[in-house]
Amino acid sequence: MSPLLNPLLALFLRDVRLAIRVGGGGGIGVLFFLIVTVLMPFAIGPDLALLGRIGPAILWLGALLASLLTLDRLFAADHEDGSLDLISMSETPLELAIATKAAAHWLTTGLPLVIATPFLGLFMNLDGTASAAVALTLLAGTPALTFVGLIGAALSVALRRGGLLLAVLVLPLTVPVLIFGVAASNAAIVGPVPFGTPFTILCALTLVSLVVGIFAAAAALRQGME
Amino acid sequence: MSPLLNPLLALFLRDVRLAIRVGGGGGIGVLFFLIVTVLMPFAIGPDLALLGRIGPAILWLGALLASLLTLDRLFAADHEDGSLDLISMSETPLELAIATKAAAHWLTTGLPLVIATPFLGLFMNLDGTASAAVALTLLAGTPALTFVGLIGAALSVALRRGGLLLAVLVLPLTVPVLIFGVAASNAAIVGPVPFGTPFTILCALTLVSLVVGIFAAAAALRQGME
Amino acid sequence: MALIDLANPTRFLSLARPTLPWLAGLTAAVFAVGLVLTHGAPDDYQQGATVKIMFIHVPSAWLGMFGWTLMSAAALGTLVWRHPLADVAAKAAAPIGAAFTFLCLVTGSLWGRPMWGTYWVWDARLTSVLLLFLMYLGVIALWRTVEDPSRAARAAAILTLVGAINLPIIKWSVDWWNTLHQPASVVKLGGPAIHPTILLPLMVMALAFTLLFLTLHLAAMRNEILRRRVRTLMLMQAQAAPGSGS
Amino acid sequence: MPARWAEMRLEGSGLTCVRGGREVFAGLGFSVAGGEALLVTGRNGAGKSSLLRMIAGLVRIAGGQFAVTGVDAEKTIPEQAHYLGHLDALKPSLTVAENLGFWARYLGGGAPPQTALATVGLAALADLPAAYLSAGQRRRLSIARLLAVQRPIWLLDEPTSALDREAQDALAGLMRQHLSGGGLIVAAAHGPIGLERAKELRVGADA
Amino acid sequence: MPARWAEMRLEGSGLTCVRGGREVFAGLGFSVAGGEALLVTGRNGAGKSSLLRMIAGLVRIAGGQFAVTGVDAEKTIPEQAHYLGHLDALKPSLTVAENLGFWARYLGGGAPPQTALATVGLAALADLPAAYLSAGQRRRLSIARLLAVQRPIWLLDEPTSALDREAQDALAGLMRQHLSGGGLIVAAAHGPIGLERAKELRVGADA
Ligand code: HEM
Ligand SMILES: Nc1ncnc2c1ncn2[C@@H]1O[C@H](COP(=O)(O)OP(=O)(O)OP(=O)(O)O)[C@@H](O)[C@H]1O
Ligand SMILES: Nc1ncnc2c1ncn2[C@@H]1O[C@H](COP(=O)(O)OP(=O)(O)OP(=O)(O)O)[C@@H](O)[C@H]1O
Ligand SMILES: [Mg+2]
Ligand SMILES: [Mg+2]
Repeated sequence: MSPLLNPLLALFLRDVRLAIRVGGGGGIGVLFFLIVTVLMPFAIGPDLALLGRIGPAILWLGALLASLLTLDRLFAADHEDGSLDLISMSETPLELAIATKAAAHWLTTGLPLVIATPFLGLFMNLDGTASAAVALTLLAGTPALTFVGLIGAALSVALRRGGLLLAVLVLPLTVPVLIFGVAASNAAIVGPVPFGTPFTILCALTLVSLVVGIFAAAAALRQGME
Repeated sequence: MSPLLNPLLALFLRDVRLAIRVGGGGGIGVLFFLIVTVLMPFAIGPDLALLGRIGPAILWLGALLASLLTLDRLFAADHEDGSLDLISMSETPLELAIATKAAAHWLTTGLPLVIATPFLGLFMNLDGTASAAVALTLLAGTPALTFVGLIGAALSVALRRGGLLLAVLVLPLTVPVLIFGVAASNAAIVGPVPFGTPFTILCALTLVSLVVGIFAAAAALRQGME
Repeated sequence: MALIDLANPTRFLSLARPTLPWLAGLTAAVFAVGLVLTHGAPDDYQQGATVKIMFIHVPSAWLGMFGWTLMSAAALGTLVWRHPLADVAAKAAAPIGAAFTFLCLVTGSLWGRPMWGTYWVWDARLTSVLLLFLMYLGVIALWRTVEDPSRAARAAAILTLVGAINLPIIKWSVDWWNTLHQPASVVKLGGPAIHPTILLPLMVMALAFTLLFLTLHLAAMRNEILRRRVRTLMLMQAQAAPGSGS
Repeated sequence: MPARWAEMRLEGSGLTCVRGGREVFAGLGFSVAGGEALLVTGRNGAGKSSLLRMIAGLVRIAGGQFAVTGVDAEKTIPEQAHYLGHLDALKPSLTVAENLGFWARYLGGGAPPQTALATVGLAALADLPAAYLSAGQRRRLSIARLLAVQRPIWLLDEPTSALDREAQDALAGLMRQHLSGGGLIVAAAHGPIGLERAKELRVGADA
Repeated sequence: MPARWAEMRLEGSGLTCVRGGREVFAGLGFSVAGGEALLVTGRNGAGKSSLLRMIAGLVRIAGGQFAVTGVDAEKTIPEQAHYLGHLDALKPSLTVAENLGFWARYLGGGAPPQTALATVGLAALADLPAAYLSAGQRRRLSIARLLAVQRPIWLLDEPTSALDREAQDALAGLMRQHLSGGGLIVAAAHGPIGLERAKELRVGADA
């Protein structure tokens, strides 16, 4: 195997393995998503029409919070046990290592959210098309959340502070993703805009956040290393 | 001063001081509340009538998340630096120490949420009465969130795992508080139930969670001490 | 702390000390002129005297945005040149920019009450200002939670630059969002081109606000430098004291 | 120093310690009287720290028991003991004086904190946030806690770590003073800690 | 061992280290050739660990510079160095073999991990999760990393800590072998670490 791919594959497999074994990763994220989404009807009341109308919004918000709040240990854990030191001493560029970790995080946290969405759609009184539309937009949009969240995760290493601070820093940055994600879902459900327009923008946002997220996170980690 | 009150006062002052100085405590909680509440309209859409209708629910959910997510370090910080060892070696009963810490947490996190509510009510298109009703129910209900959250905070010390796990453990327990909190607010705003009925139940829930939360947290801490 | 680190700030302090009173005086003078001109400006035939809110509202909106621009420039200084004064400039600008943004929000919603019948609508422009304000709060929280200023400076610089990229995206997405759901239900002023009787006082007030921003910023920078010196002295005291291991 | 400590005696018998599901030691016994010091030694992982934490009530007693006589019968052993472990129980954002003051008030202080700070040589740093302290200074602040609150039993886990020569001598002086006042000390250490006539308890059968 | 290391030389000159806004040391210089070991000594807080981390590229160089000659010119110093610090870079939920295997693959492994595990005496524990290891065993696993991936420069921060007598001797053997193969070692230590003819670099002017 190529001398660059082999280390990255090793890192990817390790992160996926850790997420599965520890159980703290993907599982907790989906559970949080589930609980937050199910809490909404309790708060809003059992008005099915209303729930159906704001269902996509609620699913997106839940996914947003679940993605960001599971991200805070992404680099912090590697920093605290010294792995980050060794990772930065290898020939593999830090940017690629970060992208690999992000991919593993998305696979173990983002993707389960997408898969859980159709089931949660039932609670929200969404029909098949609507659920599928939300799931599709989440499939396109959760990577953007992960990549934007990377910046916060890297900052929280530099700051030696995690948890809510990360969410507070990153949430305003995710507003565009949220807007176009919900807009695309609604476009597919009720119109009048064609689904394609906001969906294309959503995909473009994901690509932008991929680049910005990875480079900003690498910069933050390098700066934080002291 | 009485030999029991003096240590508790010292603990209370210390915790308040820490929350104010570090800035990571109360301030971040309110900021998170603010951001989560402001995010809702982005997801749901700028429909003022709809926002006004689900405004109390959104404010309650935001306060719920902000309370619980700031709680995870309540005992963990004291555990990690060894303070908890010394606290458990004093003559002051652990239950009283826990209650004192909860009071300090509520004062620095819960109360600011209550104070911020009327301002956020403006964004949610709530009128004066509605904002006041939500603030009042939060005043009565946030202590319940803190006390229920205590259990999660103590468990997260025992399990050496923080963050989202706490939220996942505790969120289901907070459902009754959420239901009656929103119900009381809505009763005050649109009726038809009189405000008093759900509000009384909310206060009762707070009292119950006070007792249950403190004793369960003390038990969890004792078990976790090994 | 190395002496080199203090060299630059020292020169800055010796420049700031004589400049500050003059700048403050100039600010007061321009404000006085501006207030007189504002008083002389005609009331709007539709809005009455409330139109005068504009003389505070518009300059504070501009300066709220100016604050982030300044912080972004300082962030480049921090990351690229590692200039200690850039850290200080960025940290000092954040609360001031946030204050002007807040002022814009407050005056805007006070104005909105008579104009639109409500304090707040989820209009595109208002919403993007609100997000700017929230991002200011995030940066301030970041500065406050981190003990070591140079560490905080670099983290805040990265966040500021990412925010600078994101702000236009927010603005544009919010435009799109709002027009999708609520086309043109929001009343906007603007209408006819602004009359010179209003434009002149507005410009003078904008100048006064800019001077106020600069005065506050200079003072805040000075305070921050002094605060860091106290911290350095404390650290040196700890190093020199018994039991420091030295 | 109060005379009531003179007749004190701390005993442990048949002690078993289980950590993480593994038995660390079993059937351990010891006895220390007021004015005496017990030095707990043994290889790494033998269970020295665990024994101290058992006395302090911080690790569950899997078997055996402790008994203390000659002191305030209403208080448990942990309530009469000082525990100085690897963690400092300091809050970085509080000043040195605030940190010590808190513990003095919480644990029911004796001597005024200022005196204790002066004794450990930190008087000049009283208003400095604890974040700025070096490892040795943090350790000194922990020792000040032993002085600010009077308790008859001192449980010290490697007390000389991070201390420089001079501070080690000062600590030895404080320990001797505590012993001559009738107090007792149980200390875990890998080497000598400056107490000449201490009994030794070896934990861990082999090595 | 590859012959290309024979002519290696690592030099540092005029090094200044600033941590947390304080200058830790300034104007430090040293030079080590392949086959040589440099022992960094000094009191607590003098900056020994900081110097090692500077070489490893983990702490910013506030002044001065490093130069390395005689090795692969395309790689930076950190990419040619092993750093063994206080942290083990182990994931508790992965097994011993998985932990070592990951680092071997990520850093571009040489010898098969099994051999390295056998050398440090952990072969029997290969399938145990790292969470169950004692401090000494964790340290041995870190040392196995030095063997599983071949790099010419070893940066060792108090390498003997947590090791028992026998493991210390084994480590000394490994270090001698590395030196005789033309590698170089920079080690920070408070006492002897079993290398007789090591140069010494004292950090911190006084004491
Ligand atoms: C909280 C609510 C409001 C916010 C956040 C807000 C924000 C802003 C901002 C950011 C600008 C500067 C735009 C630029 O120059 O690029 C601005 C300008 C202006 N605003 Fe507001 N505004 C608010 C409410 C209002 C209201 C209620 C009115 C009057 C009906 C108003 C009238 C104006 C006018 C006349 C200008 C200057 C014209 C221009 O340069 O476009 N604003 N506002
Ligand atoms: N928190 C814990 N959970 C589970 N096992 C533990 C824990 N702490 C220590 N142990 C185990 O208990 C045993 C005794 O540990 P202890 O810390 O008492 O040893 P020690 O004699 O103090 O060693 P040292 O000389 O390193 O200080 C060790 O085998 C260790 O692995
Ligand atoms: N992460 C850090 N941030 C700020 N200052 C630090 C940090 N780590 C260490 N220092 C400071 O840098 C100085 C040197 O620390 P270093 O760890 O290099 O010392 P050392 O010689 O390795 O000491 P020891 O013998 O205790 O290992 C100390 O004064 C310490 O307080
Ligand atoms: Mg020990
Ligand atoms: Mg060191």
